[in-house]
Amino acid sequence: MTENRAVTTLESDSIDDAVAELGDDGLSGYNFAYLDEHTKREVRRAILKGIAIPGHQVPYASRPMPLARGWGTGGIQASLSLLGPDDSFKVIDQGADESVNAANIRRLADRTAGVETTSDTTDADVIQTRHRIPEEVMTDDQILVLQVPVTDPLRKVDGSDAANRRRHAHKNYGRMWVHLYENVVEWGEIKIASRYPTMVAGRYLMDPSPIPRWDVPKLDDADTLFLFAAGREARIYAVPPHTEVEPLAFEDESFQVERFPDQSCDACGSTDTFLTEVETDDGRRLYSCNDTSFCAKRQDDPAIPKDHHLDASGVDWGPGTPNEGSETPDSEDGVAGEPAAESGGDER
Amino acid sequence: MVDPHDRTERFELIAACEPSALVAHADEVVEDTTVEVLQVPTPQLVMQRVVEPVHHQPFNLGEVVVTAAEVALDGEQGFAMVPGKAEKPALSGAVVDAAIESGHPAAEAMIETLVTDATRREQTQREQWARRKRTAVDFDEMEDHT
Amino acid sequence: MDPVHDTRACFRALVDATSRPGTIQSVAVDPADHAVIATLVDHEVSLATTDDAIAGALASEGRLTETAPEAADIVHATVPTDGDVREYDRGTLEEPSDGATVVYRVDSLSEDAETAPEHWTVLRVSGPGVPGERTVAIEGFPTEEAQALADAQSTYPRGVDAILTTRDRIVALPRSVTLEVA
Amino acid sequence: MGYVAVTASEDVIERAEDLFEKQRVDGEETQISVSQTDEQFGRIVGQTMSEGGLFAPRLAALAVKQAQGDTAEAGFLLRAYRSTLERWDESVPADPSEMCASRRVSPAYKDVPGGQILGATKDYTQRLLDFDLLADDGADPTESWDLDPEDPEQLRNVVSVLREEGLLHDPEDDRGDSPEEPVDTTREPVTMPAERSAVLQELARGETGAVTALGYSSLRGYGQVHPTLGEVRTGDLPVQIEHPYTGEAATVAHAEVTECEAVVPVFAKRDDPQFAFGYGLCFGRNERKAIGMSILDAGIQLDGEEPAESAEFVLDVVDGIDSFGFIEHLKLPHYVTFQSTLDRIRSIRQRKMNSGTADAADSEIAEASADD
Repeated sequence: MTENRAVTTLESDSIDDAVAELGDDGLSGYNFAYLDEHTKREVRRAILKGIAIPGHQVPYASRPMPLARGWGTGGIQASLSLLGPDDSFKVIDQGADESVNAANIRRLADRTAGVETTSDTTDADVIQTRHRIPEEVMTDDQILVLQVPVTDPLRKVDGSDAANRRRHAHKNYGRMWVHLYENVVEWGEIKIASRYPTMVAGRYLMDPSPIPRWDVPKLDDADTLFLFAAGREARIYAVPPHTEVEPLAFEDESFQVERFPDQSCDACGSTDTFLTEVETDDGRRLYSCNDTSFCAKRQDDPAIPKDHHLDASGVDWGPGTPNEGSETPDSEDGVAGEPAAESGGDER
Repeated sequence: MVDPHDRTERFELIAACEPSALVAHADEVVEDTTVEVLQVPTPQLVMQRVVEPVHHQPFNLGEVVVTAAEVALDGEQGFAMVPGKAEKPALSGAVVDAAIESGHPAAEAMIETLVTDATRREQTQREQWARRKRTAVDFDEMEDHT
Repeated sequence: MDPVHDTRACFRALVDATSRPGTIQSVAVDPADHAVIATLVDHEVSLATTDDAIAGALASEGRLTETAPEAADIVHATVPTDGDVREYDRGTLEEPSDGATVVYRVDSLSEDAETAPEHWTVLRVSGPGVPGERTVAIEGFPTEEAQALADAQSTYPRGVDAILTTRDRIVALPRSVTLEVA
Repeated sequence: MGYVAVTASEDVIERAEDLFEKQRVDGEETQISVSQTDEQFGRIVGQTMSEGGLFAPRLAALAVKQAQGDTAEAGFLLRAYRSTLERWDESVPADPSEMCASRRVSPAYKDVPGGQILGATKDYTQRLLDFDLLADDGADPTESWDLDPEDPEQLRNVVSVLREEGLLHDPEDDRGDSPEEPVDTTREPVTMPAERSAVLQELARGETGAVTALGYSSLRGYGQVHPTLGEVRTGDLPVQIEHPYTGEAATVAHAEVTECEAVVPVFAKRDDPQFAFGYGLCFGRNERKAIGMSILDAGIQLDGEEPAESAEFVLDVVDGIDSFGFIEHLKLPHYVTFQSTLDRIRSIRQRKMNSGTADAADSEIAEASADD
């Protein structure tokens, strides 16, 4: 298939010069945003079908990338098919912009698409993330791309994708319910930590990727579009805005988020953000905000709410956001169909 | 015997020819003749398809890197494709293909090179095969030794 | 149409439209149906169209695989399908994403149903991507066609996804939504 | 337990990359050249090409040099490079028996037409370290052979012999002339049940160790396939395209490949026991991979219970780039998910404490954390 007939008459009088004259060879001749247009079409078609069938895992021909499989190749293919020259791109891993792999992904996007990068959630058009949803509320002109290691929630109960595809086809999720029930019988509560199975738009059971349970309520009835992209397992799926996303739970054993009783961020004092434990050199264990960019804002202004950038008031993003000043986070809202039970596990 | 005037055979001779010989000939042509480049030499992929002998099932074995180029010389088109990432040999091959097709003054020397190159390769192949035949074995003979 | 940047911009409009069914998004190219088809189609998917211009453009780049509408991945409906949309490929229960995308060319689109002229079709849209309900008024999209489309989307997750286009504007009606002819 | 967020901006990871490069250039010896790698490490270059799914000897040699000999990394470099190239077209479908054979042995037929040609092999030697190589580079031991050069013969494939004897069920629709379009797993997602063309392509680009181990598992007792090999062959397969001007098939290159057929007795049909066949073909000189492929192809066709006979299990684990990438991704920070797991374990432990069975808590904790 010879390309379109752009004819150039050779100026140089030797083959060496001619090849140089005809344009650089090798790496410097990158396509815009690295992917050739054919691959972008493949990813884009899958994204659109994913949005049209919320929660359904759409297969696509995932392209090998200069990034190892399992390190965000799905996410980067989705981001690079979205990003335009005037978009601003934020990349976080474990909630941190400065994390190694986030730096590597930003470098690839910058080198091949010349995209402006930012660490401010409220300033980004596209955010690629691994294992976290930002603390600040995302709006309807932003897109969150989540990296996905395991695409199917049923993988916990059956290794075979072929069998699981049939279960999804017929909305047959009995095995997952049995698994959760056995959890409760054996441990007294559901022991799933991250990748908590959620029902999307009442039809498809979905794996929200290894985000903590803390972030799962943010998916429900949000303003923003969530795209889940798996490179190695070659699937793309989506949660459109204003779509019901309900974590599986029983009436009496409601969905519990992580709790950090009597703890607050050592740096900014937050008690309403996801914290991780940090051990100092002198052996003290303390907690700090995981979303580093928001923590930086809280260090400047401890009272800044998560919806500071919106004109709407009242936060409906994520669990346990106290009204100003109150100490213990109140019960989690945003969990569809569940009476706001007293936040469990506090009797610790 | 090889026939460099047959377009397909010439393509095969150019594809297998010693790259430096191609570049040398093409340098001569580019010096004194206007050459239009229709397809810039770029590395591309050929997906090797194989029909396996058991069930005659075709399958895709894997891709082979080649470099293709196309030029025009006084209105006569030339096309070449060579193995690997080899922009200079590909462009040179296209020039040689067009030069021979259009009867460029340097065509005779080019044909000479293609023929001698082919003969050399054939000789190497025949020696290679003879060496391999020296390792043909009749298993009974093997059993006597062990 | 710039093959890289205009295509990308059109794709972003399709993402916004499909994420927020019933809203009108603009694309940088007129006619929008050509922009949408050029964004989505290559030799990996089959296209059914009677529009020689777009077919010729795609063929020249080796990106055209033409089939009949019933079997096509993407159907270009330059005129209403008189109910044929019910026969288009809806994908399978195991792979509903194989369902067709129908790109309609209509005369006008408006988000303001109240002031729409009498002969326009008004649709009420609800479901994923729609907080509460949205209404969209369409000229050149008879109520019978709207009903046929609703039928073609009634076997969720199997179904077709529709993109309505006019001049440089598009509206998406993915299979996930509920359509009601007002 | 300290889980400090690894903060590193671009320059830290660039310095780490430089350190990796320093490892390669350290040492007194002169740099090994790409040509030397290509000529003297043909097996590792061949393996890299077959696992990368890309035949480009010089580029594979460059990848091996850059990756300091790590074939998984080198294969990955080739695949990433491939992503930047457009495809010219599919080749003219090749018949593997057209390859110019450099070696062909048939365990099934002693007097196979064309003979048993050992070619260049160390199969029948004692594996003793050659200490001479410590000092000098060795010379061509075949220099003194007196040869009478002759035209290379095309060797008939043993399968055609078996077919003549009616021992190979003739494929009803002889797909030789109108092959339906094979799947291309580099361009279409693989969904189960996978077509055989997808299985063959994925095995051909599979990781050598994985294909060998899985094939061996069938021999070792975890499967019903213990084949006799029809033949094992290495050689140069002509790569042909359709010439854009003449439309005729024209050879642009030769790809070194290794081929193998496995013959498996099948007594399924009581009255007419026949043979089932597995096939293996891959780039480069890699006999254990080709043999492993043929065992897996046969096993998958027989669709038995063992892992090596399940297309889904095999295709899920055999790709080296997937397995190396995901197993090493565990090095990436996981402190958010781990925090979430701590939360669960503490909550369960607390619940057990409250219900007075504290000691049982410890054993259960091990089991609980196994889930994630």
